[in-house]
Amino acid sequence: MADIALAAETPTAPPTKTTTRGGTTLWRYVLIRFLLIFPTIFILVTTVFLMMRVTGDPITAALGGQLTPAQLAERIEAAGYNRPLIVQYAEYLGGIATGDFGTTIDGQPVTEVLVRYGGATLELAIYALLVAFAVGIPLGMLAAWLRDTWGDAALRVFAILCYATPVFFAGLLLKLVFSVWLGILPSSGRASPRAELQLGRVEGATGIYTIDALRTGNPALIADVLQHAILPGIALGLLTAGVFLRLVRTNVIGTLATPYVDAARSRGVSEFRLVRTHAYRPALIPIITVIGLQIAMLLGGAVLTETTFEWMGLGYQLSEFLKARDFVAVQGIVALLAVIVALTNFIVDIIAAFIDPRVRY
Amino acid sequence: MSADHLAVEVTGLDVTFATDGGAVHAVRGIDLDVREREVLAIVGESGSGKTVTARTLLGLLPETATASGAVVVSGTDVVALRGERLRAFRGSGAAMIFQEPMTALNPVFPVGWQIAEGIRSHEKISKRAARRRAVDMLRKVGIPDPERRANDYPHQFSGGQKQRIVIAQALALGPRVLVADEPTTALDVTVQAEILDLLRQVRDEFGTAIVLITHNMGVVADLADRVCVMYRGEIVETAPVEELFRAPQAEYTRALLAAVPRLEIADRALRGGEDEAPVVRARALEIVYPGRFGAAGFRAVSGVDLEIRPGEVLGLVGESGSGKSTIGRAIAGLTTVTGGSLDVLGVEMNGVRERQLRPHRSGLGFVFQDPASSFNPLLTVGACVAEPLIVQGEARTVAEAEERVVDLLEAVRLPADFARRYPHELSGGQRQRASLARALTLEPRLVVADEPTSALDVSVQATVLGLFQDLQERFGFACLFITHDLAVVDLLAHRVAVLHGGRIVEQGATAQVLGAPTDPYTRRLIDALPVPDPVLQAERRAARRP
Amino acid sequence: AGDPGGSAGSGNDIIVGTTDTVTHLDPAGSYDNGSLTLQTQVFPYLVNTAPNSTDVVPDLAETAEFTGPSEYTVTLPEGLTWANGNDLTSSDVKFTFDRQLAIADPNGPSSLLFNLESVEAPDEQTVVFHLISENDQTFPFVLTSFPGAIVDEESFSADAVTSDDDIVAANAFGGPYSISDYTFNELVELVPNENYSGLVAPAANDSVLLNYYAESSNLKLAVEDGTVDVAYRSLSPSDVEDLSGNDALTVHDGPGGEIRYIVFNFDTQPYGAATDEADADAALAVRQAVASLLDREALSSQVYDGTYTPLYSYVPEGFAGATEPLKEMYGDGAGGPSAEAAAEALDAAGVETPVELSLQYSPDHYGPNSADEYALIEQQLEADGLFDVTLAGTEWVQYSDDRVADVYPAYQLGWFPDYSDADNYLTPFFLTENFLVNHYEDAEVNDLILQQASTPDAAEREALIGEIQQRVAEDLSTVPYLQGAQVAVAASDVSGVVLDASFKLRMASLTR
Amino acid sequence: MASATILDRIPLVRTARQAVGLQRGMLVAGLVLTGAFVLTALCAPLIAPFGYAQLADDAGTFPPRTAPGGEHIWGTTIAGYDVFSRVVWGAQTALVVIVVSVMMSLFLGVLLGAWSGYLGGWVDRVLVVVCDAVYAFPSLLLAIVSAIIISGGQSSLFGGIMATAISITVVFIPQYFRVVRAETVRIKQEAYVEAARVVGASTWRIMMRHVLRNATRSLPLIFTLNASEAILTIAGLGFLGFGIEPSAAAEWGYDLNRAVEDVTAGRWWTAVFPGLAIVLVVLGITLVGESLNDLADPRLRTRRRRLARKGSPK
Ligand SMILES: Nc1ncnc2c1ncn2[C@@H]1O[C@H](COP(=O)(O)OP(=O)(O)OP(=O)(O)O)[C@@H](O)[C@H]1O
Ligand SMILES: Nc1ncnc2c1ncn2[C@@H]1O[C@H](COP(=O)(O)OP(=O)(O)OP(=O)(O)O)[C@@H](O)[C@H]1O
Ligand SMILES: [Mg+2]
Ligand SMILES: [Mg+2]
Repeated sequence: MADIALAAETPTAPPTKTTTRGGTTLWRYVLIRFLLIFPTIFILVTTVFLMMRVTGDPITAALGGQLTPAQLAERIEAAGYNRPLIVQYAEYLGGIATGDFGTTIDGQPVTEVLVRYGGATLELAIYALLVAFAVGIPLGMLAAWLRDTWGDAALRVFAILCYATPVFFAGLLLKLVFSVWLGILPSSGRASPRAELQLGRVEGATGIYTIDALRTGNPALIADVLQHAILPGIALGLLTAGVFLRLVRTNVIGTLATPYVDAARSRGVSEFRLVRTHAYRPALIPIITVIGLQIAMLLGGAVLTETTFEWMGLGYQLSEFLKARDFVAVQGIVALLAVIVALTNFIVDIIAAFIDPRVRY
Repeated sequence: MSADHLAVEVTGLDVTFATDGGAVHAVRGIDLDVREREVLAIVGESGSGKTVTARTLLGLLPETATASGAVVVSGTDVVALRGERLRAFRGSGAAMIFQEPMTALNPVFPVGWQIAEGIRSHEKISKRAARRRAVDMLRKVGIPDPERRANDYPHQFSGGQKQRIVIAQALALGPRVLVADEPTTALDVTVQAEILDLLRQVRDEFGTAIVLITHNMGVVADLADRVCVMYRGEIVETAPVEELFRAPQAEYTRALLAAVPRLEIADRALRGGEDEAPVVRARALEIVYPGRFGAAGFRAVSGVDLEIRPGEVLGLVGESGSGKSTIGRAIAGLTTVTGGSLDVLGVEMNGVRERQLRPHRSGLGFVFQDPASSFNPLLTVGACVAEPLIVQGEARTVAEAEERVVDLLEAVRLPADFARRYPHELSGGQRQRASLARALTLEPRLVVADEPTSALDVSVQATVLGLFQDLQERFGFACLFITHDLAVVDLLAHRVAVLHGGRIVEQGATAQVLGAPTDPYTRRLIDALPVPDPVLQAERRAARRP
Repeated sequence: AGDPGGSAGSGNDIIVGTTDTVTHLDPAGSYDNGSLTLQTQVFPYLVNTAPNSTDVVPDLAETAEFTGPSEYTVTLPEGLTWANGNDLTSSDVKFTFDRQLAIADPNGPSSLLFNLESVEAPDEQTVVFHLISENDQTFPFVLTSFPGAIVDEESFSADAVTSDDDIVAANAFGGPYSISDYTFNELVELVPNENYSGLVAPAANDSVLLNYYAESSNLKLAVEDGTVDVAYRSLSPSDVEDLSGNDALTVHDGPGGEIRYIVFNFDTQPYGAATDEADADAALAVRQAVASLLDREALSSQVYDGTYTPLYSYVPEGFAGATEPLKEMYGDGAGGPSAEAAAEALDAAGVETPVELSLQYSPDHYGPNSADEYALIEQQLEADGLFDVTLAGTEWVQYSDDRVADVYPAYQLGWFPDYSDADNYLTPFFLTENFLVNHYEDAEVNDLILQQASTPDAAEREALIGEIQQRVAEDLSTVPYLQGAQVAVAASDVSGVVLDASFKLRMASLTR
Repeated sequence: MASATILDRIPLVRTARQAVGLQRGMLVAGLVLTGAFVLTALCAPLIAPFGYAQLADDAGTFPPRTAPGGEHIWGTTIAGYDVFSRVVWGAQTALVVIVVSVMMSLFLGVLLGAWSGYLGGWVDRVLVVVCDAVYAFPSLLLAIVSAIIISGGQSSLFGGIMATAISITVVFIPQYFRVVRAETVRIKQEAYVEAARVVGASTWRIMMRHVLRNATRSLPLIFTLNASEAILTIAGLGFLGFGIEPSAAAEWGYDLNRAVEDVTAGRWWTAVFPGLAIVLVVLGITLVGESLNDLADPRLRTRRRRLARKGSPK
């Protein structure tokens, strides 16, 4: 992530020669950018596949020592892990292309795991992003505005602290304060047991509790779900908020130093408006790009957050599968993450292209 | 003259910047006034305080600056102005036009919006009305189809158009004073001529007083009514424009005017040597830059025929983007030739491999446009100059090459101890001289010089050009001299080639091409070039007008 | 967290929190406590240990007894039905055991049925178990444990582990409860099964919600703030200690069957049979020295805050026949460590000190305290310069692989009994064919173990068990050192928490 | 003047001299924290009263769970380890992991990046896509997976530390690669590189003399940012139980993991000290890194300074 920050802190180069060449349109760009998703996914999936297999077949990895050699051999045979790696690889790729991510050691299709727990992680990520946006962007603008004053220094240190505090430590402290000492917020889980039971019974449940709770229209249920989301959302959100704060600050300062801001100033545009409009919008472009990369960090952080708060999502499952050495499941989840990361980056680039009239390939 | 006819009145302005390295006294007690409907030009070398003065007029100095004295613009004392009142003054009292139009426009907002924003900061009017005014303004500055184009983003306009938009932005608020800081420096001569016309029109139509900052004496001669010469933060001379050019009083002014290259059209065609094999011969040369992701490539140079004989200086002129640098780089083997033939020092460059080329490199020198960036910041000047020797195996270490390096530095009139300095410890002119020395290290038969003086001040440029001329005569190398300044070509080149849109439109002896151009484009180029003589320039302008 | 939707059971609904996990709801596919806890609530057992006793009494059965040396006959009352309405007859019982043996799932408990030859159902109400060896005193106990859960032959597959979802969908339950809502390892709702009749009184509560936690600290907070009413298995020692000071909560203790011990691989331990300097006496001396150096008190108080107690025998306290031979034989003779005794033993066998010992433990399988436990053991062994220990932790998956492949000379293991009989602490370990695979064999011990298992007379059997413990203590196949306790923490207004040697928490008795 | 120039050419010194006001304050604060960390790590044997796995001294076994004060100034853990000693020793582990991992990734990443960026072509494109893909991937996950594969579940001291270091290396290589490659691509087009090409310098010479040295100028900055990320990654691994065992070395993340139950029981000291250690070290290193970044970027350097540079063209 260090580099993410760097990349985005590189000045938004003032638009230099912008030639619209050979009729390259935005749509062409979208198409090309879309096609680029596939090599990315392909490489990630391949990397993961190879990493998972250098140690041997998944059955031995997970069950070796618990089964007799004969039983092992039988299961390996049945699962086809005794075939040449390249064949398995081809089959694996084929599976992914058709949406089949394999089966876990205890026989669940990975897709089922993904469907079941994906919603929870998505929900957590959204809460975290909300916190990150709500904290990072205004404070970042404030810091840019207060640039080189004590207020700025304090905000910057706050940003670094957000980033420097491991999610699990932050989670621990939050729990200590809000659950143990103040006793006002629940310490773990996505809802209290009874509420969870009710949510599970909602017709056509999405697995995203906030939505399910809203659909029941039961205020107690909604409150319960929201209460449970607060601490995990903050713990994970602050991590990203720190990064956003820094990014917004540097980019707004960067754009504040550009001649067009000076030009606007010379026209009598108010200082507030300079920060709010002239500097912020161009500064947003690198920020949006970084959000794409933040998704990766967010998912990594989700593993820790979900473990700390027992948020039954993909991150939590992933760490369980890793502990159990269930490499097929890991491979599947990771492949899904690869798809998500690649897709988010795609979407983010497209959004950036729409916001920034200059980006054209 | 009564005060209300003065649009700007500056008395005893003094500006100091606080820095760690002590105070920088940028402007030292200057007096200045501009009447309504008057164009006052401020000239002077780089760093003389022109920009600082201009910015003071709008109260745009950074916090670290302390200004004293009185600056009364449109009846308001700007120095004392703060906060909301300063904001209200900016734009309506005085407006500013910046040097680089592309950076003065916010890339992510439509231009119409940007103009309207200024209007709405000053008047309480509806969005729609503001937009209507913006469109009007765009029409006035000559943007075709303004209703539609108001919605376009800055990058969708050409450089000249962008400068027009910037001017429209400034004019939209009806300021009494327009401050223009080098408004045409970034533009081609033909575009520059249009913008100068527009400014003149603005003055006539709106009665605006204009403070024009420039270092181009041609521009001064073209537009200014009065001129103010600055030198090291002080005004050394103020005079009406004809007077200044006719009889400059201050010594500095005289030196400045003397350094300005003029189009005199001297016949300097190279005699003899017709039968010697040319060092460069291009036939139907074509260079295409590859496109991205299978998009069609960009044809920067097409069908160029060109010859440079030994000892000959060929001036290559043309507007920005016409392909001048591309040809120069192709000759040096830095850009791949994609079609036709290009023979350099007996090597066919089309399809050449770097390895084949390397032994012939010693016959070629290259002088880059920006002296600052053409030196590795981590190596001493001596090491840089010695590098060709080491690379070509004529010396093994920098120390071994020292003698030769000192000779070379002397040739370009740099003291020998400069060899131990780092590039950033040299001034721009000195660096360019070192760069010349490096190009000459291996006594090449051919030198490619890509706008070697365009980054320098006129006075520095004059010294470097003089030196270049001397060296060329002394070493007798052939040279491709790339420039956009016709006057510089006139000074140096034996022959001139005019490039337009990647094609050579005219080629021949300097006197012939510049004196009696046959091609309409060449003619336009020469006509658009403002001459540093107000009387002559007024005539040329009159002649140009239909 | 005072929200109407979620806080701990209102009325007579009880929420139980646990850190256990279920592997399979199907008794043929699981052999672990987490699964057993749930199975106990929803499946019927023919016989069971009565609350607060170790005697086996009929549960679902009307009568259950040996009707011959190798014939155990059970009769069922008439008119039993499953929660889904299917009839519960002897053929279900036969089906249950036949399928256990047929499936023999590697993760299942079928190995406990090693002595079962066949099951016969002569009529609807009678079941006859034919045993291989005679007078197997442990067989009734086996019926109370893992493989003893009876399943519905119409809902379960005869030759494969049936999936949890299918079981729940078929409502194939016959215990005190049936499952009305099932989210694997997250949340399970149990509602009383009206068709149940057996040893346990009908459910005293309206429903039980089982909530699974991953971290004991979260479970602890949940029981503390009232999100759950009862926390059962497994709170960390320090959590328990902390909660015991809370007035709103009651800490319930029960006998613990869990033990911790160090296994020596007789082939690869120092001076082991397969080493270059093989020397049986020296090898024994090394084991003796270890036994003498362990400070069990320190381990108990330092690492486990007293929730684990010192163990000086193979059969833990609370089981009929348990003795404490190691207490006098090693250390200072009173349970404390003794460096002199250890040095003496080593010296006598001519062993050079310090002995280099490589000791392995699993950082993840027996709870996070294992790391501390073994750090302390290392320190105890090294304190007097008699040992030079190389300590290494290996994750369980790898560990269970390596341990049986003679990779570790000495290593940590724990044991949780399958049923509450002393035999369960002897047979699996010290028969020539044992699950430790540590190459320990002693023909006499082997015979004694087989003999006690078929001795119907209780006093005689206890004497045999005592003798076996004494013999093994001399050989030191393993060095046991800690015994766990069962702990449940419940809100003070919850009653009916019974923790006994059956190691089953019966949720039906929980009430508020 | 001459000495000032030489001094000015050393990255850290130059920037420290350039900095003013608050920016200097932040840089100095960062340097102090980082320096304290490095010193603690190097002098751990002298500073720590006990060993990281020590459970008893001559006076007997340490009492577990004692509050700060007395013989154990920061208290003891559940297991009876001295918190202060473990935090001090933990600095050593962290430093070793940072140094090993960052060095390895620096070496590989820089070489690959410069090579790929300068030569371009097919290999470059593939490498870029691969690195981008890996880079876009949650780094903690990558580290976990690598840790499992490398350590095979074993936890010896060397194995544990190396596994952690190598897995972090895997994560970082793409970062160095990206930065160095981007710089190389930029520098490749600089006039001074073209100047060298024009005189016929060999590719190798250009790479070594002109490109590499200039391309690595931003590395101190990335180095610091990566170092802080490395700490967070080890801590994350330790927290999830994929890291280093307590008997092998002291590791803050692991200690925090073990402190979870303490926190809920109100024993704050076992969590707060290692947690603060992580936070402070990351804070210190990041402050240094950010200050370097600011100072390297004229737009971010404090205004006063920016003008000062323009202001003395002597
Ligand atoms: N913000 C600033 N802080 C410190 N010194 C400054 C600042 N702005 C300008 N100066 C100094 O003030 C002097 C005048 O600068 P100014 O920009 O007015 O020159 P100029 O005449 O416009 O030159 P040019 O032709 O290169 O634009 C220079 O020495 C410059 O270094
Ligand atoms: N690397 C490149 N890839 C694609 N197009 C290029 C590249 N370099 C230059 N061009 C395009 O080729 C054309 C010719 O460029 P060139 O640099 O030769 O112009 P020039 O005459 O030197 O202009 P200037 O006076 O601005 O230096 C321009 O339109 C430019 O945009
Ligand atoms: Mg200027
Ligand atoms: Mg050019």
